[in-house]
Amino acid sequence: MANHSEHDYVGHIIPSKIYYVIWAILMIGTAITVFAATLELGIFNIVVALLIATFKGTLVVLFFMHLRYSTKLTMVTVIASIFWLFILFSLTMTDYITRAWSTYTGR
Amino acid sequence: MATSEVEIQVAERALQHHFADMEQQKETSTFGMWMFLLTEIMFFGGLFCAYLVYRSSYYHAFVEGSQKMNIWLGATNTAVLICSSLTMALGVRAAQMAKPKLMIVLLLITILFGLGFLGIKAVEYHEHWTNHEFPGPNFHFQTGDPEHPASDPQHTEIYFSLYWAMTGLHALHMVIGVGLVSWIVIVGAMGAFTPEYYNPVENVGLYWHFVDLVWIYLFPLLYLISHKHGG
Amino acid sequence: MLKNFPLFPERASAMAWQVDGLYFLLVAVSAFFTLLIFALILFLAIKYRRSAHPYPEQIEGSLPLELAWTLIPLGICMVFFAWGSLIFFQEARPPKGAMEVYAVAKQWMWKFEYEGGQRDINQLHVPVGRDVKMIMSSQDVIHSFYVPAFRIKADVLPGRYTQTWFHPTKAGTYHLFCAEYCGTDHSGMIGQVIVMQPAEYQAWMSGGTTGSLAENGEQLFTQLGCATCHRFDTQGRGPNLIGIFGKPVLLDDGRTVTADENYIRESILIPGAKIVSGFKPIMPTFQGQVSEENLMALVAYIKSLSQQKGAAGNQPGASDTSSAK
Amino acid sequence: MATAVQTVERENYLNSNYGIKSWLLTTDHKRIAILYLISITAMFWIGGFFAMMIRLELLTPAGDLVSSDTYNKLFTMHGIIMVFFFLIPSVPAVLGNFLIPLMVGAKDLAFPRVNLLSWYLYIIGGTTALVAMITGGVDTGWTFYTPFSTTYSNTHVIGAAVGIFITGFSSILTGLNFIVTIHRMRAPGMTWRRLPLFCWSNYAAALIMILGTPVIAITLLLVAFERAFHIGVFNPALGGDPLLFQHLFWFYSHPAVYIMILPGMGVISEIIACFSRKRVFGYEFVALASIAIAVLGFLVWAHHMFVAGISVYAALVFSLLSYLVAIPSAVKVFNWTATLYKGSIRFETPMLYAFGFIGLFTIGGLTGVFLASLGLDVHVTDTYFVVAHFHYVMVGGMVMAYMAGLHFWWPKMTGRMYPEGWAKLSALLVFVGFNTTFFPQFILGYMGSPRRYHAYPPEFQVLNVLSTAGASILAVGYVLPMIYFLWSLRYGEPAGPNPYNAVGLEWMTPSPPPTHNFDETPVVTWEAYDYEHQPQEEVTVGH
Repeated sequence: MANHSEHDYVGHIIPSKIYYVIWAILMIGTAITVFAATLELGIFNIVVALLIATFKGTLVVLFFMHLRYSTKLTMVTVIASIFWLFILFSLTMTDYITRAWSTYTGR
Repeated sequence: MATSEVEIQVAERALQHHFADMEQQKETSTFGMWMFLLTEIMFFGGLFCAYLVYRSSYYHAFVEGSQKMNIWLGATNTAVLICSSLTMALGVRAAQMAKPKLMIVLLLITILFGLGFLGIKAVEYHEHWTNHEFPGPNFHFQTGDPEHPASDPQHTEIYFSLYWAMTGLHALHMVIGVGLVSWIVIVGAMGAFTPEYYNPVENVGLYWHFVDLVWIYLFPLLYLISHKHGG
Repeated sequence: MLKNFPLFPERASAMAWQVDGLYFLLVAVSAFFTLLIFALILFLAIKYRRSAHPYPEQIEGSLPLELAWTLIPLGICMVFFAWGSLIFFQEARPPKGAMEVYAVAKQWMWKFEYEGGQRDINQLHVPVGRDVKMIMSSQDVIHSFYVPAFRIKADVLPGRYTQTWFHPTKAGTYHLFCAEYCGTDHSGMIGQVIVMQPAEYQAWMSGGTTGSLAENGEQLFTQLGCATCHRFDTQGRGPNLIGIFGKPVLLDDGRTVTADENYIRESILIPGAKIVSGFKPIMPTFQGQVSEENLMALVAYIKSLSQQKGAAGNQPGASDTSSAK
Repeated sequence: MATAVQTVERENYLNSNYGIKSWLLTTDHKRIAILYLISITAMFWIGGFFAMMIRLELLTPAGDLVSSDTYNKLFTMHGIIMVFFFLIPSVPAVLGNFLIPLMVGAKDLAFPRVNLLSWYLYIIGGTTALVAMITGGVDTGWTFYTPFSTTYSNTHVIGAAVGIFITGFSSILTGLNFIVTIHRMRAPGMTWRRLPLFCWSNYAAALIMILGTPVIAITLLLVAFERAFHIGVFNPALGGDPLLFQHLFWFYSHPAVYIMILPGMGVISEIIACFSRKRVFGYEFVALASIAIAVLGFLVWAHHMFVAGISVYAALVFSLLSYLVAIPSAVKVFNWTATLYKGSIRFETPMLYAFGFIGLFTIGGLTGVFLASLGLDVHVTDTYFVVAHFHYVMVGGMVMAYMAGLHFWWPKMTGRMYPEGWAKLSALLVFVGFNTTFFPQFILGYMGSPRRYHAYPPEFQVLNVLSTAGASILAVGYVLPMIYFLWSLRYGEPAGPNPYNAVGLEWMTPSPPPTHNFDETPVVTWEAYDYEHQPQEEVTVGH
């Protein structure tokens, strides 16, 4: 968006250096993920793994997929996808998490 | 920007009748691709939801299943995909900069990485298949540690069902992706793309990165659940 | 059944009046709004018909009106939400001390087992004036236990227990329907709920049986070898089962679950799924070796172990504080 | 005046080319709409035939006309055909396809070839499902509940599931096309606040198509795999949870009812405005209500599962959210009614259908409130009450709106008027027949008659006979338009570009429109439904 003028239909060209830097970060991220999995962090194993994955995914979307340089509409599209995934996951889990509560507690 | 006459001709040919100008066409096509990816996310989302539900209910079974995964092959494949995404991104950049030969070379490397990924995946699949780790009547799960027999093979089978479904769907997307990139290479070699008209390259690139993105989540969720003890 | 042209099924449970009360109110409110809309359309359409009103007046809209017909229906809806939920929570929570009936559904019949060990097929006998709790499971597909006269319905699922309860208030014979489509003879999977006077019911119940459900469960408990590990002291290789029912259980991964019917069932069939903290996952699975009926007998027995404990706690002198901790 | 224009037959999308290839390979949205019209009409009659068989069987309490297996297949195939192959594509794929580009002032949808592809996917999916039905049928109910569908049914579940899977992609691509078109292809000056409400509501429905459909696609794929390979993701005998299937199924299939009803609401907005000659009352609220329905519609799915064994706390959450989704629908009904106020109302056929829609949809919506209420839902769910409720919304609402829209835009699509007298008669027959068919089912349901019953206790017979009698009237009401629409193609009065003197870009081009829709790209300088500046109609049409 920042450097995207209205009449410039030649897409924004990103310096190749940025691509190499992102690639390097992604590779390091993968190494960290594998390393972190060998640690014993209990429930935080999954938290760490997902945080790294989300960080990597964000980089891919922002730079490789040019989201950072895209229209607001595209950003809204991406946000919508995350939002609807969240609806699917969270409302399904409201059932599974609370199912065991119902029978004997609080009676 | 100086454009040669040939390029203008190509651009005019590329403009479909119902668009006012190239800008509208490009933005429309990119937005359409993002919409399609939104659909794809929900498509995988159903499987991720099933994964979430069963993993939260049958953690032990999922840990035991996950320990059958070959982390090194999985990590290698992650790296392969990330490399392929880099060459893909550079390929799109080459198309933007009117360097068709560079684009074709980069996309050919992308295809090689893609095939490499599928090859490694096939090795893994073969291993699981011979170990009776394909769900169904032939499924037979052993932890490989006589001290700790499988605690809940039934739900480990569900882990494997989801593993095969998720990675299988992902691999199918890879196959389609390789096909699409090959198509871009062929059409690109015939000189179809210019800095004004490279929407197909851009869109195939978006698709390729999306498939990479899915794997970035699949890898930790399926391979790295926990590696501390035998169940 | 009612003659002529009935608009409601019979009301034969304590819940029936509550549900019907909500229903009447909803019908009234719905009728009001439907008639309001119909009348408005009719009135406006005739008053402003083309021949009488050839030149329309443009009106943009009105924020107060929009707010009114957003907020007023919302308020009415919240009343129904609250009332409906109150009824639902009563329906979902069986009262303490209810008599228990176990039901197994299969294509296309209902099997009932009473605490005394009697069995019934497609007929459910219950006394007037007692709370009855149904504990139900299916052998094959999803069925649904539906008694219109009691205004209750609960799906019966394979692989787990679901429950519902009712308090019959009127003797008689009522429809029992399967309300979840279950294959070829779905519409034939019907039965009767026979509500009897208590004395009559006692007479019916005294029919010959081989022992109560819990006693059958106790025998199975020994036959299947459960007792070798689940000893009634602290020395067993498995947890002591006395007094566990309905209590929270700490698992080895730090979670806490309630030891309800579903937990006991799962522990028999998939012992490795939830391991009690401090024990090893050594119990073999009994999947495929115990029928639904026998599972229910085992569950009834394990429940009875807790009732004895509770009963002992009520006796003067015996302290129950240890289990309350 | 209208006839004068028509004396010289100018080139339009229908007569520009006559070859069969020019139809089967067309990328013109208007021709694709006609292809859809023909195919979904065929599906409607197949589904309608199944419905008549069901009603005939239910004339008597005993299961005497067909065997119980046949009956189970009948209601399953009625549901599958009507839901996936008629209701979901009806207004969007026919009217939406035809009108959205015209209404926004575009030459075509954003992706014309994708549009054609989605018709072919519909045909392939429909054929797959029909083949599965002809070669033996399906008996799982349109809901495909596991483990019955994955393990116990021995009918052609995989074929039907694959058919729906393929058609799902048709729906996704149509939705994608609509969204991109409405975002990117609007004519100069056609701002969001000037967009016809028909486009708004189709936009909202398209959102659901692209966000929900993939989930049911993957779910049905899993069901097919479970059957084929004996895998147990949803089968409790193998450790799976059948409720997960229901969650994933209803995550799509509840919002899907809004895919069906939202475009219908759009049709009604257009018609009410035109025949009251007024801007729709509270335009912004009606537009936003569509979006609100689309979003809230995703938050309520488990109200189909209140007695299915879900957590009571989850049921509480879903019940609350279900009430919320009722509000925007109510807002729409009130706004339509208010539009009539101080209008100048004409009772032509589309308007009669629109009145019918508002009335029946009101009843359908209010009985939805009964079902959202937890304590009451326990009693009436899975009974005829539910059957009546969703037929009031789907048939009383959606099919009424579809018929209204078909009449309203028939002159635009074909250039010919339908016979007004017959059309009014059929509107009346549909209204009377529909109520006679489905109102008794509310009572039947509260009496406790479960749905999907082949044989039923004798005390329910009176209401069932009434219902079947109503269904016969309804059938006549649907056969009539079929006949006079076909008749009108040849003998109908030429319509002229704007027979109703309506406002909207689609009325500013000849009927039938030329292949490129507009000779010049229109520039919009007026608000939607600008009837104030539209000349009075005495000038144009006289009957």
